Amino acid sequence: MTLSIWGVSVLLFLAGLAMVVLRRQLLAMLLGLELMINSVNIALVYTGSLWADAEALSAALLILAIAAAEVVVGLSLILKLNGAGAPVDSSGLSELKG
Amino acid sequence: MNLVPWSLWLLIASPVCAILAVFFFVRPRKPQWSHWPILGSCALVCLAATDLTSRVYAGMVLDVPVAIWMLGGDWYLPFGFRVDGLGTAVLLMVAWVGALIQVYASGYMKHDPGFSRFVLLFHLFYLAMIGLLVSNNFVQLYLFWELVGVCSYFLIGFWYQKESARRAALQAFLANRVGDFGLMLAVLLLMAMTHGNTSFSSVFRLLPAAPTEMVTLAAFLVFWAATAKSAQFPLYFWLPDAMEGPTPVSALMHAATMVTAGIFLLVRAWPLISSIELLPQLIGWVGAATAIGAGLVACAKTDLKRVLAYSTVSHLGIMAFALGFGETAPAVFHLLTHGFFKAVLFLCVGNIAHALGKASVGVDETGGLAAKMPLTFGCFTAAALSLAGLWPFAGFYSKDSILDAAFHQGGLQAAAGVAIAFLSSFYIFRMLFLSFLGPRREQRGPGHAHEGEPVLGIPVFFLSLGAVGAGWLSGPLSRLLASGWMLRTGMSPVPDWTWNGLFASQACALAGVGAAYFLTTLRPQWDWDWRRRFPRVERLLESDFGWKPTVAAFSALVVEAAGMFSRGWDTRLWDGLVESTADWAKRGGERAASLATGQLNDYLWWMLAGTTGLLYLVLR
Amino acid sequence: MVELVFWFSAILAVIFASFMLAQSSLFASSICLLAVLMQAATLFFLSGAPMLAFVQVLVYAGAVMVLIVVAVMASPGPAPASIWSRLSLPRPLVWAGLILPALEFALLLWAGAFPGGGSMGAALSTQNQIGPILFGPYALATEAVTLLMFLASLAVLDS
Amino acid sequence: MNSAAFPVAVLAPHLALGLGLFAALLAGMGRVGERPLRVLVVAALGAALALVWAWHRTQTGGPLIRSDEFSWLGQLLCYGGAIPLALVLSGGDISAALLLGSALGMGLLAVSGNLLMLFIGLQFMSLPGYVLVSRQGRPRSYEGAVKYFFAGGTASALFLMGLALHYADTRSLALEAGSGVLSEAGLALMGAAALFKIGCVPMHFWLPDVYESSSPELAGFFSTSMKAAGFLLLMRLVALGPDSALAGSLPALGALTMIFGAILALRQQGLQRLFAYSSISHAGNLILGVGAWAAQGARAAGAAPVFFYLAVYLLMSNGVFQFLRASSAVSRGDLRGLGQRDPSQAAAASALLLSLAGIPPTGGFLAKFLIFWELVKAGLYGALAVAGLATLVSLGYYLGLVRDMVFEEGDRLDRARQASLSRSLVWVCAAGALMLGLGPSLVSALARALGGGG
Amino acid sequence: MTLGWLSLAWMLPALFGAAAMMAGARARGVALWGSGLTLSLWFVLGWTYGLEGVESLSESGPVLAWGIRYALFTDGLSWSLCGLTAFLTLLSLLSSWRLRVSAAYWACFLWLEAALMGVFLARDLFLFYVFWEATLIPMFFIIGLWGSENRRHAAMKFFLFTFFGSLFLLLGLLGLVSENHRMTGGWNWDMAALTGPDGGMGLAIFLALILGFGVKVPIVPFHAWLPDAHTEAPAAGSVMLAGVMLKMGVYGILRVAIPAFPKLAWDLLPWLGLLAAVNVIYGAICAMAQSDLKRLVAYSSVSHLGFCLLGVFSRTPEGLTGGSLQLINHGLSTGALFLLVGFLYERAHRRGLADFGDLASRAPWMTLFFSIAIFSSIGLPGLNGFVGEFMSLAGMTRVFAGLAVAGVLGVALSAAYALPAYQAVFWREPGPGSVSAQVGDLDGREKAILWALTVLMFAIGLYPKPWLEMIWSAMQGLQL
Repeated sequence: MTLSIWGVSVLLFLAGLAMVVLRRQLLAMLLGLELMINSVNIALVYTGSLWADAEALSAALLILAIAAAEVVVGLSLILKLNGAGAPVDSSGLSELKG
Repeated sequence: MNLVPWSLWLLIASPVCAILAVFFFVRPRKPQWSHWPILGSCALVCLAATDLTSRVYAGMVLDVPVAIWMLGGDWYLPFGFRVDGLGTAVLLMVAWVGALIQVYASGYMKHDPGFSRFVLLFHLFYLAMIGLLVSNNFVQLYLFWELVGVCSYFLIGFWYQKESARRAALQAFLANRVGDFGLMLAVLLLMAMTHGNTSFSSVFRLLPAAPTEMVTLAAFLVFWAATAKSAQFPLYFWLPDAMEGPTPVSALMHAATMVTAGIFLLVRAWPLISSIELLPQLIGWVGAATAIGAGLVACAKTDLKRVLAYSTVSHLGIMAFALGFGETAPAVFHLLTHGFFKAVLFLCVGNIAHALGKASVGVDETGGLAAKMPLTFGCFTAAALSLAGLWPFAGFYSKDSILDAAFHQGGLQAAAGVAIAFLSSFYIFRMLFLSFLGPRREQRGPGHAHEGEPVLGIPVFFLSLGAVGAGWLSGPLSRLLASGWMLRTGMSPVPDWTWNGLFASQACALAGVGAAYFLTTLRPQWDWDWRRRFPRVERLLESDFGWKPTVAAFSALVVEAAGMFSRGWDTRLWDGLVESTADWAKRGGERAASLATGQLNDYLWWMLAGTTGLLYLVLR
Repeated sequence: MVELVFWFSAILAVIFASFMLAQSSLFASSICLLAVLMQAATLFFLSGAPMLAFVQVLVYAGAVMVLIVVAVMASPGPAPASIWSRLSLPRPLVWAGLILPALEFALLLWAGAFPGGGSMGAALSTQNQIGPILFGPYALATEAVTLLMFLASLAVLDS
Repeated sequence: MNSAAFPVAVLAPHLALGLGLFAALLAGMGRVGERPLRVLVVAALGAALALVWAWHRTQTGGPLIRSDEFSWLGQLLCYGGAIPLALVLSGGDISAALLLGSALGMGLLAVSGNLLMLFIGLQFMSLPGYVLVSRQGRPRSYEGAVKYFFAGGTASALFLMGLALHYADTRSLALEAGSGVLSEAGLALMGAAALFKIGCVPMHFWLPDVYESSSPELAGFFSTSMKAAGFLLLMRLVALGPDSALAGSLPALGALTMIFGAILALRQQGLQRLFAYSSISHAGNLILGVGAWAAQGARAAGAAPVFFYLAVYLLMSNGVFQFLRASSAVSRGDLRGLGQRDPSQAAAASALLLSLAGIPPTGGFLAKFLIFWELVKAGLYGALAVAGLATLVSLGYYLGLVRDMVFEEGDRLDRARQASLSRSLVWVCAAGALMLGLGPSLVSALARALGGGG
Repeated sequence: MTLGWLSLAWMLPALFGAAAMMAGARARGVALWGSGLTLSLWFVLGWTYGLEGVESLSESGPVLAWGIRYALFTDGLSWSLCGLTAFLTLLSLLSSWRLRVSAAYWACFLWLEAALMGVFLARDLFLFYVFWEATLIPMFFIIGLWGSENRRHAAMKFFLFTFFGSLFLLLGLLGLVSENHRMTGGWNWDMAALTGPDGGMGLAIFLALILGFGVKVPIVPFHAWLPDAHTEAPAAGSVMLAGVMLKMGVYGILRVAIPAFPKLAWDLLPWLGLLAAVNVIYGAICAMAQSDLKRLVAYSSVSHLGFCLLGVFSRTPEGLTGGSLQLINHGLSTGALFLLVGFLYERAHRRGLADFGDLASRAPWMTLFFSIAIFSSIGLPGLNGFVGEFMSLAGMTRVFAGLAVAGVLGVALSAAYALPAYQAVFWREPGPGSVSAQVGDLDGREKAILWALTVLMFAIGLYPKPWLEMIWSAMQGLQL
């Protein structure tokens, strides 16, 4: 049982990572970011509940809130970027290099 | 300190004070008077030398350290004087000949713009030569040895505007420097072997205990240094070119005194040289070869000073030849007499050049000078007779003692002795007849030549007296040389002349004179014809049997190799190495920068790779 | 029975995650993400933290996904030629970069270091502690998170 | 709000910053000008510094709090690093609030004794950072901000995974050492996030782009305070497992970072990008310091060289970036002949550059010397050799800049120099860097404070 | 911590440097006062206290960190080198009297003097290293700001190369102190009390130290910076660079490397001696091929420093004392040569051998001083060059005769590069592009400077005993 929960959370984490690394659209990458954080939450909640440790659960709750905050910042940055110039994706963002 | 006689102090102090006085006081104000203090110091030096010689003749031998020159912990280097028979004998000749030549020079160089510089340098050389003769240890001898070399450099190159004078000066100094390489290494080896001693007495005392192959090397290196300074075979090439200097310089340095320093060193270090069994023979053979070779070349030279230069090389060869079979006293005796008559010959050539108003005189510009310049002709003839070794003159006594010993050795040495006797009389009388007797068709004749002013004449006259009378002093000389001689076996006295020795040497000498007379006056054009008929022989003699071109080629090779080495090795390799490390960093930067593509996904991929690496380390 | 539901939602979550990765349109991807988060909520519920599950649904379904959908709608422009990023590294290296961590985690899981045992449905009582903890020992953390969310909102303003 | 849960003494500086934040926002509503806002921010930071200095010995405990020597020294560094930015802050009340927020985040991270608190601190200091970068109004600031956001987001996700793994092993979120492979894996992941923050080589790619896109003074803030906070996080994690894989890999990573940063900086033409890579190189040096500290058992007193280096680097980096702002030079060409145009600035900048290069008698040398000294004591000779090589390469561009400024002929002295606060800040930092060089005794006092009294 | 006389010795020039920096137009006067006062301080201290008294002036403050403390001391060797520094600084400042330069020029020289004094007085290794590197900064600016054509490249190359060397020195010092700690348990940075480990680690540290000091000496493979730095530096700069800064390397070897590894230095003697001999020959050969006067003198310095090394590595009493005295001699003769070349450059802005000719008739005083300096540098007995060279060679012959042969060959070669150059500049008639017309003779100031150097050259050459005794007192510990 434990293996499967942690297995799922790891798989979801890696899916999120793949999303962030492989996808071109910034929003897709943001989704990937969200997925990574939530996958950790699953593992944390399960392990916490195993030892009846409420701290883990409250931590999971706070992490949820932090993830939300992060999405807000991410979305605002992406929208400002699109607003500023032609809508561009991650591969287009390469003026800063060398 | 108190046992040092006043004359020894005066000997050194007076030239030093004279030089400083002239440099600081006379030269800035009255350059044309700068020779008076110098001549005064010459007089004092002659006085001191004579007094020292009489003391040594009376039996006094002085070897006293005066001060500590260098000091390093328990290692120290003394500064001291050694006054013994050998030293004072040569000192006497050097002092008097030097003084007279400096009187002559103050007249000869009066109208030269660099007069005070000349007089100063000349007197500095005089001081250096005297210092060399009275020093009591190798390093001090090396000090004056080098100082003499430097003075000869500045004096040969005195008229530095002339390209030939500049090249001659540099050649002379570098040749001497090659010799000094040998002497310095020898001194270092001797010091290493005798754990820190340098004075002659202590070194010779401790020599038997030293490893033999090191002693042989040191002895050979001392001989190597002597060949450079006394113009023996391998390193003699600088002396003929040294004639570029003013005539008094050639007279004093390159005839009478400086070049004899090499022979003086060999005799001074005779206990070291004689302890190696093969070395004296080697010195003898080199001496013989030099004497004969130089004699031959002298016969073919046209410039008067070049003839005398090669004659000096030849006579130095004779002295070395004498040393070859252990005849140290005759060698020193010949050194003294040669000093006198060679100085006279040079000064006469100087007068001729002065009269003709030219720096150097060729054979075809003179001819028939006897009438115009009787005093010079008289002195020249006396010196020529002495050089040829004809009976009553000084040259006979010293040369005969050497030839006599050579004949006793028999075989090859005897043949060499005969050849030397014949050649030396031939080339000097050829020069005499060509320049003084009736102008020939090829010669332009004396022109308005006339006897120079008295200051040039008187020194020549006194010197010619020495050239004539010096021979009769062989008895007192051998007694003088015996006192303070370092070898236990004592110094064999100068053998007086034997009848059959007399006949043999006079025969050769007269044969030489006859041949010279025949070829110059009876066949006046001969001296010019044979050059046309035997061009190859002329080229051979002109190039000193091919030795001068080889030396020139060798020095050019060294300079070129240094240039190539420096450009190739130093600039390209080391600098190249340094510059390459700089652009190695730049190239590395280029490749690394290519990774920073600016793509966000690449960055994230790299982050992932980094984390995977860390995790791998955990799981390992 | 609880096992069955658990396995069902776990597999469903993974499937939806892979769909999300492969979808070309952003809208579809976000919907798949919502589905995965809902499965996560069910897993919370199964792990004995129903309140958390409820909060998860509330926060994500309610607020976050709405924001994202609006953002997706707001960003105009034709769908780009390919949804994959132009990685300048060679293809095999990229895949290795992704496969290797998976293997490493698999090794971790296989190593069995994880705390096992225990029934799926833990006592409900633990979730009652959340409140006192959040405002007890974790008070500083809660304060900090609220201030963080406030600061995040500043990002939206552009003066 | 019982006092146990909220140790007032420890959190006083954070309160001050929080109040400052809200005051700034209120002032913003009242259309207050730039200058009063700057004064407010500096006052808040100053108050926080004073409170840290005054009360750092009073309380240590608290549920999520662990306030030991590391935390008060860390706070001093973080708040100190923000002051130069505060003095020249532009961007109105929002930027002021964001700056104070970020500083508050660093403070939280410094005093946290709990993994969750670490995560919150990490996010708390990063989010305002992303927004600050986007608000610079420079041509590519949005691009920089987005890159920074996604890189930072991924790093914090990794940190979270590490946290979960560590929790799975130690059953508690407290900052204690775990024994199993899981806790070491957790440490590794959390360490990766910390290494990202300080710009260690494989995770450094974001740093030059962000520094180039942000304004010089902001880059100064990032390179000093943010880096100090990153190192504080790294040292907390390494303290958990001195012989863990993370601690073991530090010397290699540090050496790689140093040489990589130096070589890349050598070819840069843009000055901000050059100093970004130079800050990566210095980070490599610090990583070596932490590696040597870990190799010698990670005792508290042993961390003195790292803290001294951070302090000197704070002055040097802020000084250099303020110089870039004062001279508004963009590429290396702009500096050519500055020696003639503006001798005093050129002199101060040269002093700073020589200190960055690590030439005695500057502070930079003493800092680098202490790190080399630790490497020798820890026996890490390979890393020492690479560090030496990197210092030599770094000399190439530091001296290159000095050469461009001082040796090239510029046009005559231009009188019309706008006397700005940055110019004096450059002098203050240069003087500070040189003074620190003269006092090895400072270092021993630091060591005593760390190891002994506390 | 009470600051004694020795601290004043290096702080005085530093303070005057700062004053000169502020003095603006009057910087020249302030600088002269500063260097003059330092020289007189050196002389007064030496005179009133005598050598033993000066050694008792050593001072050491409290331990700052890990055994590092502010400690100064002096003995025969370091006191004579301090004298040389003060003397040459005064002369080089006097020689650049007419240059139109900014106040920074004078300040840099005084700071350079302060750093050099510090190097020769430092007892604590950390302090030694700080002063050692601090000398680089003023020299970097002197070459870079007031040098000739491609001064920038030369300054960069000089700094990078010497820094490369001092990195090795740093690693060596750190290794030495940590190994010493491992052996004795206590932190000790005192130069005199440090003994290195033996075995592989000891060898590594010794080689690092020799490399670190060798770059400064310079030992041949690491001399690439020297010709450029000397050619491009201003005249006064090259006097300081050749006159004093090259000596820091040999001083370091004498003071740090040999006392810490006495046995190892003896075992490695053949290799170290070989390095020195290569230095002598290599420098002479490269000098022969130079067409620029300054580069020629620079390469001759490489050859002369080779003699110092020969003497020092022989570890015999006469070798050590002779080698150390050669440091002073080389300072005087090369200082004089660089000053003369500087005066030539000041008048005609050219340094090539082909650019001059027949200066003997145009500038007799310059010819006199140049010939004395050139003959002192090729080791004419009676002048100071010979004393140092002969004692070094005497020392090395006793230990390893083969290397002494190379040394004596170097003496012979020195004439081969010096005299052709002398003739090209002073005797040869002016070539087509020559600028001899612009060269006037020396004026009073320049003559006074060169008289000071020439008198010293003769004094050491003819009666070196007092100097040798002073240096010997410092050499007791080093001999084998």
